[in-house]
Amino acid sequence: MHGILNAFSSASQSSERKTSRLSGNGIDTTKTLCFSFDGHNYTGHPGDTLASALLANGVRLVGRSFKYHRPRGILSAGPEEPNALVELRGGARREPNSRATVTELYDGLISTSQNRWPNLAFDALGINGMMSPVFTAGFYYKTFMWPASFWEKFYEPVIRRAAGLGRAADEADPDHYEKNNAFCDVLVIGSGPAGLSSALAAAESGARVILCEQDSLLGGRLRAENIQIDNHPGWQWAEDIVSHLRNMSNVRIMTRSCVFGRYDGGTYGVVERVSDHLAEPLPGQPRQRLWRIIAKQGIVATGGIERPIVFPNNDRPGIMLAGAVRTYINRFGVTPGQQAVVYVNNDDGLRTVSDLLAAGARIAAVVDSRAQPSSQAKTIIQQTGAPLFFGARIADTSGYRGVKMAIIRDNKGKNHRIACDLIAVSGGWNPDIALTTHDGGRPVYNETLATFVPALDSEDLHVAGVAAGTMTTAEALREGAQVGQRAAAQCGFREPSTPPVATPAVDQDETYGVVAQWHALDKESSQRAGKAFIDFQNDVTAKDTKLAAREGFISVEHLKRYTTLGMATDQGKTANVNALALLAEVTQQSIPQTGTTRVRPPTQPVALGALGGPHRGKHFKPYRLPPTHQWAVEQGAVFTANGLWLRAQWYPRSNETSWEETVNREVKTVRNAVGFCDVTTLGKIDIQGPDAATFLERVYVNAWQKLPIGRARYGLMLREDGFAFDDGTTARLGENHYVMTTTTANAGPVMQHLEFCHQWLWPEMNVQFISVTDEWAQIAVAGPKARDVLRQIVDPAFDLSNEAFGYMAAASVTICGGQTARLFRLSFSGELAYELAVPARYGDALAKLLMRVGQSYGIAPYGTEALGVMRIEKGHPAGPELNGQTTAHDLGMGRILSKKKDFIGKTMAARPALTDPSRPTLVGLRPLSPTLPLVSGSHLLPKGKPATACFDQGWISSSAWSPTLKSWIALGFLAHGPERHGEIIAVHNPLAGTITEAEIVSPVFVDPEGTRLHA
Amino acid sequence: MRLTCPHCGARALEEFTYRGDATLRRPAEDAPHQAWVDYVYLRDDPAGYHSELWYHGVGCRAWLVVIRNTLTHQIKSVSSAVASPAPNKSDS
Amino acid sequence: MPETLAAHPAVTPPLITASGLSLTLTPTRETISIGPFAGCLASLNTALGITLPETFATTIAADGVVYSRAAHDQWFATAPEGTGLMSRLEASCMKLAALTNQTDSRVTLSLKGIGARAITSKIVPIDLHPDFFGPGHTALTLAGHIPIILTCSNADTAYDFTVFRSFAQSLHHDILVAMNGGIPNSERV
Amino acid sequence: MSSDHYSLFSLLRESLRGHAGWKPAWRKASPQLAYDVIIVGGGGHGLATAYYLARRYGIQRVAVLEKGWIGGGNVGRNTTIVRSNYLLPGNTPFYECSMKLWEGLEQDINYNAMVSQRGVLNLFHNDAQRNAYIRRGNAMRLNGVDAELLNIEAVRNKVPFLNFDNARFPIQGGLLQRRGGTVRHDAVAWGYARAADRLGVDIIENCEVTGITIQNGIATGVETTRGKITAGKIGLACAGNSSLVAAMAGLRLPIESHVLQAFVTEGLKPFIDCVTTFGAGHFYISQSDKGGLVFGGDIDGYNSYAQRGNLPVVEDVIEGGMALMPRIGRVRLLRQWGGIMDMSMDGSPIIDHTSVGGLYLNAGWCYGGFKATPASGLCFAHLLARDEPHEVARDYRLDRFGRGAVIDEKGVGAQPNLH
Repeated sequence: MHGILNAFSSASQSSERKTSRLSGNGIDTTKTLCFSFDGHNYTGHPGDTLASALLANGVRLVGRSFKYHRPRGILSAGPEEPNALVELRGGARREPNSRATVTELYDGLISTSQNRWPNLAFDALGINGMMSPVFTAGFYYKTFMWPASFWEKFYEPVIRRAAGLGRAADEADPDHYEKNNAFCDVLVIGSGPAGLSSALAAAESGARVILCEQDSLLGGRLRAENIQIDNHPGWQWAEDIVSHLRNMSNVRIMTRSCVFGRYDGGTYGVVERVSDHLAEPLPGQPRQRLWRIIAKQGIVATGGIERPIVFPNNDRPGIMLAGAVRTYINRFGVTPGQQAVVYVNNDDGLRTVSDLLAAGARIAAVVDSRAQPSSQAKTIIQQTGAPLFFGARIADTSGYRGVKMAIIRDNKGKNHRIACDLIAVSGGWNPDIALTTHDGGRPVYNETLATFVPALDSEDLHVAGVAAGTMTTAEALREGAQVGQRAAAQCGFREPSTPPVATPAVDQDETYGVVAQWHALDKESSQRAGKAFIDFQNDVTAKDTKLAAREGFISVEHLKRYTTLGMATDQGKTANVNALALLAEVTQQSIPQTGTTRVRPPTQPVALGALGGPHRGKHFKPYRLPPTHQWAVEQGAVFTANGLWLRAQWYPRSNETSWEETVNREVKTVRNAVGFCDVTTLGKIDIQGPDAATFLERVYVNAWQKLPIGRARYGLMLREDGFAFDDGTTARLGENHYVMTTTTANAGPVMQHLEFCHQWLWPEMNVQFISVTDEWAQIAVAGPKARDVLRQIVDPAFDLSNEAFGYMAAASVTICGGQTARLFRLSFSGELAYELAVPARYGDALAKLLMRVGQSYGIAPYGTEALGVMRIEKGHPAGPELNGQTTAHDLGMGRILSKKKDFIGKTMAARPALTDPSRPTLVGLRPLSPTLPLVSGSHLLPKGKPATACFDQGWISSSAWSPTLKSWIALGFLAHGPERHGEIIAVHNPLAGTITEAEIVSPVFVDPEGTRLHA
Repeated sequence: MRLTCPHCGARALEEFTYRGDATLRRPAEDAPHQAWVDYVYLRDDPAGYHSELWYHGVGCRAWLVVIRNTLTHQIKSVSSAVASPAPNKSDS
Repeated sequence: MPETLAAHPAVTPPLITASGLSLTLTPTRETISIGPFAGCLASLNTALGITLPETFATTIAADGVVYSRAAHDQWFATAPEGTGLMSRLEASCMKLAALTNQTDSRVTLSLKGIGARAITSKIVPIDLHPDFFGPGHTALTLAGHIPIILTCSNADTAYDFTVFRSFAQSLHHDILVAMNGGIPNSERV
Repeated sequence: MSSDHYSLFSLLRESLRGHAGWKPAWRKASPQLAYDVIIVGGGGHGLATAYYLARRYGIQRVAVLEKGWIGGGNVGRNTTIVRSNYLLPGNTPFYECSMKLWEGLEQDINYNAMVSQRGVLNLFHNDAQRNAYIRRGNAMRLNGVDAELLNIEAVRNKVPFLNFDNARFPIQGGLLQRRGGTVRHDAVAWGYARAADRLGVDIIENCEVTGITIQNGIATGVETTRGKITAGKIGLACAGNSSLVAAMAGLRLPIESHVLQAFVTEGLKPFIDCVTTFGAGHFYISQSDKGGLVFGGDIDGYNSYAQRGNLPVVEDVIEGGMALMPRIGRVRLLRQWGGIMDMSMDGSPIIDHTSVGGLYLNAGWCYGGFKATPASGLCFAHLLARDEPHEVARDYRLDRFGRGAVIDEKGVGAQPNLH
């Protein structure tokens, strides 16, 4: 047991020891890079990962575990790393939980250990290790319940502070991300022997191939192993193939590109680390790029992930996966230890012995759990003379900040204490099959290989190499070529008559010969035995598994969730299969009976920035700019977002001190003189065809057959469920020609609705639709002087008089001496008003012209706020009233529902709950004290009743200060509203703590007779 | 998921808008109330092949009838709604 | 009498370069949508003297008018401004199809230069390989979040983005960002 | 001696003896021939129903039949949020009932489900949204539910790192329910299971219902992969599989099954204290006690039983996240998953008897079933025990669609993928 005392006693010792650098096939020792870890400066070389560089500098202690804060080193050499997580960079670019094993070294790299306090060597929360008898799996479900209020105040803050790993950056991510789309016939994922040979075979067949490699270098395990292909080192063979592929025009090779997910329709999510290997991206360059690759066929050649073996104190720095040890030696030229114990249950792990010796390390012992030494084992031992324990296991280890000793229990049960600074462990390999299961596919257990292999039932996905359970290089090369050809053939590319390249020869015998050994624990582990970790990062031990099983959490999903096994940043890549095996043992089932948990994307953690992409900040969504936008900017307008549109909200003048003042002035201008407003954003749909009128009858509630040419009419649409959907005016321009307007918000949905009605419900109707929203710059000119202003613009041949062009008239006109335009006599403000439409490019000029010719009439532009005030003054429903929950009756328009025809929503609008007379119905409200605001969202309760829901009779939908009436006014919905005009009601706004008395009035506050409208 | 629009070719999901069950038929105006309630509200919601309406809104603006497996997301067919005869539930 | 109205560009600046590519606002062409009425397609083809393309590719008529498919049941005819396209179409096929002026509805941004395909691929989710999307091919699709009509004017090096006028400035920004992001290493240009 | 009552004392005692004394959280029961009530579905709602039947209504011959492992549906794959910030009269009292049950849950069932009332903040970005939230907040207050309207300064103080200054849709303020928060989702299933088990309920896993026996219009039992079981009453609490199980009784439901994806990042030191929802994009987020950012957005929008979704929605949700919280750009997504949502046609649930005698339905929870778990269990238990709706679930009737008495919070109509 190691606790706080141990931590103190060894705090002063330094375990750092710089090793001399060997040559490695992936590094360039002619150049030196500087970097720092926890404030100490070190050097490394191009091609190094942070992990290899730390190891080369003798740094073994790199992190602390999640729960017990145990000292941890580097376990792996790849993305599966559970322990060596650091905070990378700093400031706004701080990247928590970065795996040192896949972090490419660059000059000036800054890294910091995390989840420790005050520092890595001495971590006060190491005390959690002493508390471990209490802190078992799921202990928190059993306590912290009393008193109830203490959870948020005390227990939870303590737990939250102790939990978590690294710290997210405090500022906005300064880097740019972009997205990209790519298409291919065959996507090959992984560039080890199987991936390269399948890419080559598919490409030679003529298929369009994309080869994706997560690593910065291609070659996969060929760079990690000391292996010869065709008389060349494997990595050189790989480079030759890559050069060949690069010369083929049908091949795209992507490095630093992780395929993180497989989605429907051959869609693969890929993240490319464009500039993570630099201190910061070049100007304009993205940090990362999200690729959406659409592939007809996918080949998973992702290799495997080596398993640790579960033994007591198997988590100390210096205990590494055997394959990782070989990677550090062969690729990076780093020997992770000088005195090694190699602990295996298979022949593959024994390669480590020769590689370590070649790198100058001493082999303190070889521990092979298999009962009999394999021929491979015998050969290696003969060649190396290393002491071999067969049928043995590691019973314990010691060394707080780094392993110092292995206690080996031989096949007779005798313990041997072997000093060492490195334990290389191989419990066998698990095919990396995540991508084969994202579509819900479940892998199958293979007894011979003692692991899960893909069970593919897919026409567009293939697996090759270790990922398929093919454990030798020669077989992987052969299988890769076959699969590559098959995938190309599925895309219609015939197999070449001769194999594209002769299957390369692997110049050594490879055997695997794994015999499962999941753990090295005693049957009845004593209380005092050291912790045997299954999931390193989340500190899940063999004991936790047993406890969970004892408490009934024997379904594998329950085990995972109860113990948090496999839920850390590595998603249990090195833990899950061992855990299943232990659970199977505890529950006395077979491993297949125990089942597996579902693997989910992403295969590796992906930065949110990359998934979010380039649309950030002010460019989160596109802008739609009305034709007068630039002009409004020049006028100093204040803008508001209306869906995607940016609209002028008001046009302040320099002498105005508040927006209210501006809006009041704009309203008064319209009511007393003339104003104009860009209303282009309203949807406009051109409707033509012999059945156009009949079609309008079906989609609107009211009648359309008799609308004369040159006239417009208000129309209300329902959804098929009988509730109001949208409204607007539609004008008849010709015999079979109409132009419909919609609300700004519903322009798209209405178009979709019309297309639905036409294409699906009534395809027999002869009618055509097209949007003309963007075609016309449409400007409302409103106010008593509107006609006077228009007379300055509209060509004189057109008679603008009230008699000739009355309310709701529509016409094609010319303006400015022949410019085509459309004129509608429509009014949202209630004043004499027109909407003048010109081709969009002239909108800007029209605004300028209106200002000039209108100057003598006192013209001014007005924004959406004044527009809103005036429509409330006139009682016109808008978005807050047409909120999808109201009926025609609620809106006071029950009488326009035609009884003579079928229309969308007619039948369902007649249901009892929609025709209930007590439904809240549109009313107007005026406060008894005119200056007391009526707040939208307030509820309406009878005067004098308590503020409880049972007296709630309605609510305010829109409200405004009316400069015309010099009073606050509001529209709202009130039960039996139309019958209650004159009644005083209480307007409750409990959020603001106010109750205001208001009179129920007609919703039309201004000019109820419509005199001004018809002027 | 990708849909092969009969007009535009294979396109990504974000170009389309979903509507739902394509086996429903709008009742006559005078059909029994329950027929209307069924049409607007009740669904078979099968686990397996589902005939459904999609709108290629940013493409050709065609409404499409897609037969798709709700368990696997596999697409069996995509056809133009205008050209589609009333889909027969039994063959989907 | 007031002066003639001046046209205002939908996008500024009208020409910009980055990463060796150019993005240009192209001159407006008169654009008329043609929506054939039920059963009129054959007569319409006769009246126009062409076959309206069934695929998304442009067809150029003898008089230089360019026809392209614009929806499942609509086509665009375009011609240089001032050539009276609408009048000509009204004369030949007013009874056969809905004709709607779309000239000001959209503008076209032209991306040109080595690597134009690579840049376009960043924002357009369709396969732009010249075997599938060569010169004259069009597609109604998305550029990022914005609906566009994409036309290939030269394989690999020139693409036209036709976009609703109100979206044009946003699209311009998005294309420029893609240009500034450079050409991915894995591209062959 | 075994430890069955959970407490700090029992935990310490067990820690001294290797935790040998803990009993299984629930028995691995085998089906008996007959029960008073069978609940089909061992998710949160089914287990809660069984618990309240036994605890509050004295009906203990109850079986919960689960085709897989309990808590494997939406209670085990949600974003853990609880709140009662509803607008419509049919909903607010029900969800407030649920909130009150959450507040006493752990002591009630003797299980720490980590009910954390850290607050739920809904942001608004324009006047129309603000007004809609004022209306909602006031409806909550009139129903006795806590609600506060925060202006932009108050939001800044509470969540200072949001994108206030460079936003496409600037934040104007928010509606805060302080009593809202999160609950450790799996623990809800396990806690109810354990408590129900101790009251005699049989929780039967790996027991899939394959048929519903109906005689003369009355449901009398179920056929399962573990044999026939007869029952006085049968309650369906099958969430995403409701349509399929109801079809066994010949019923069509006003439900479509859709996929909703959710997401979690790597663990981080705490920085997000309250649940926050973006009003201008599909994104809401909280941070778990373990440190992961748990977030979600909109449903994919098509019928699916596949329990997985697609990339466009992933991108859409995270794009929203980046727009709201640009500091999370370098935080990594760890895992995404998908669950089946029983999307009802008005976005509100159904707790009612069906047209088949003895067969009761609890369904249509859309993507909001987790927060409803306690009240759903209580109200379903009430209905099963008393044959009349609980007072807070009176509006959750099946016939509301025919009558037009829909409870449509979003106002989008009979279009489940829009709710």
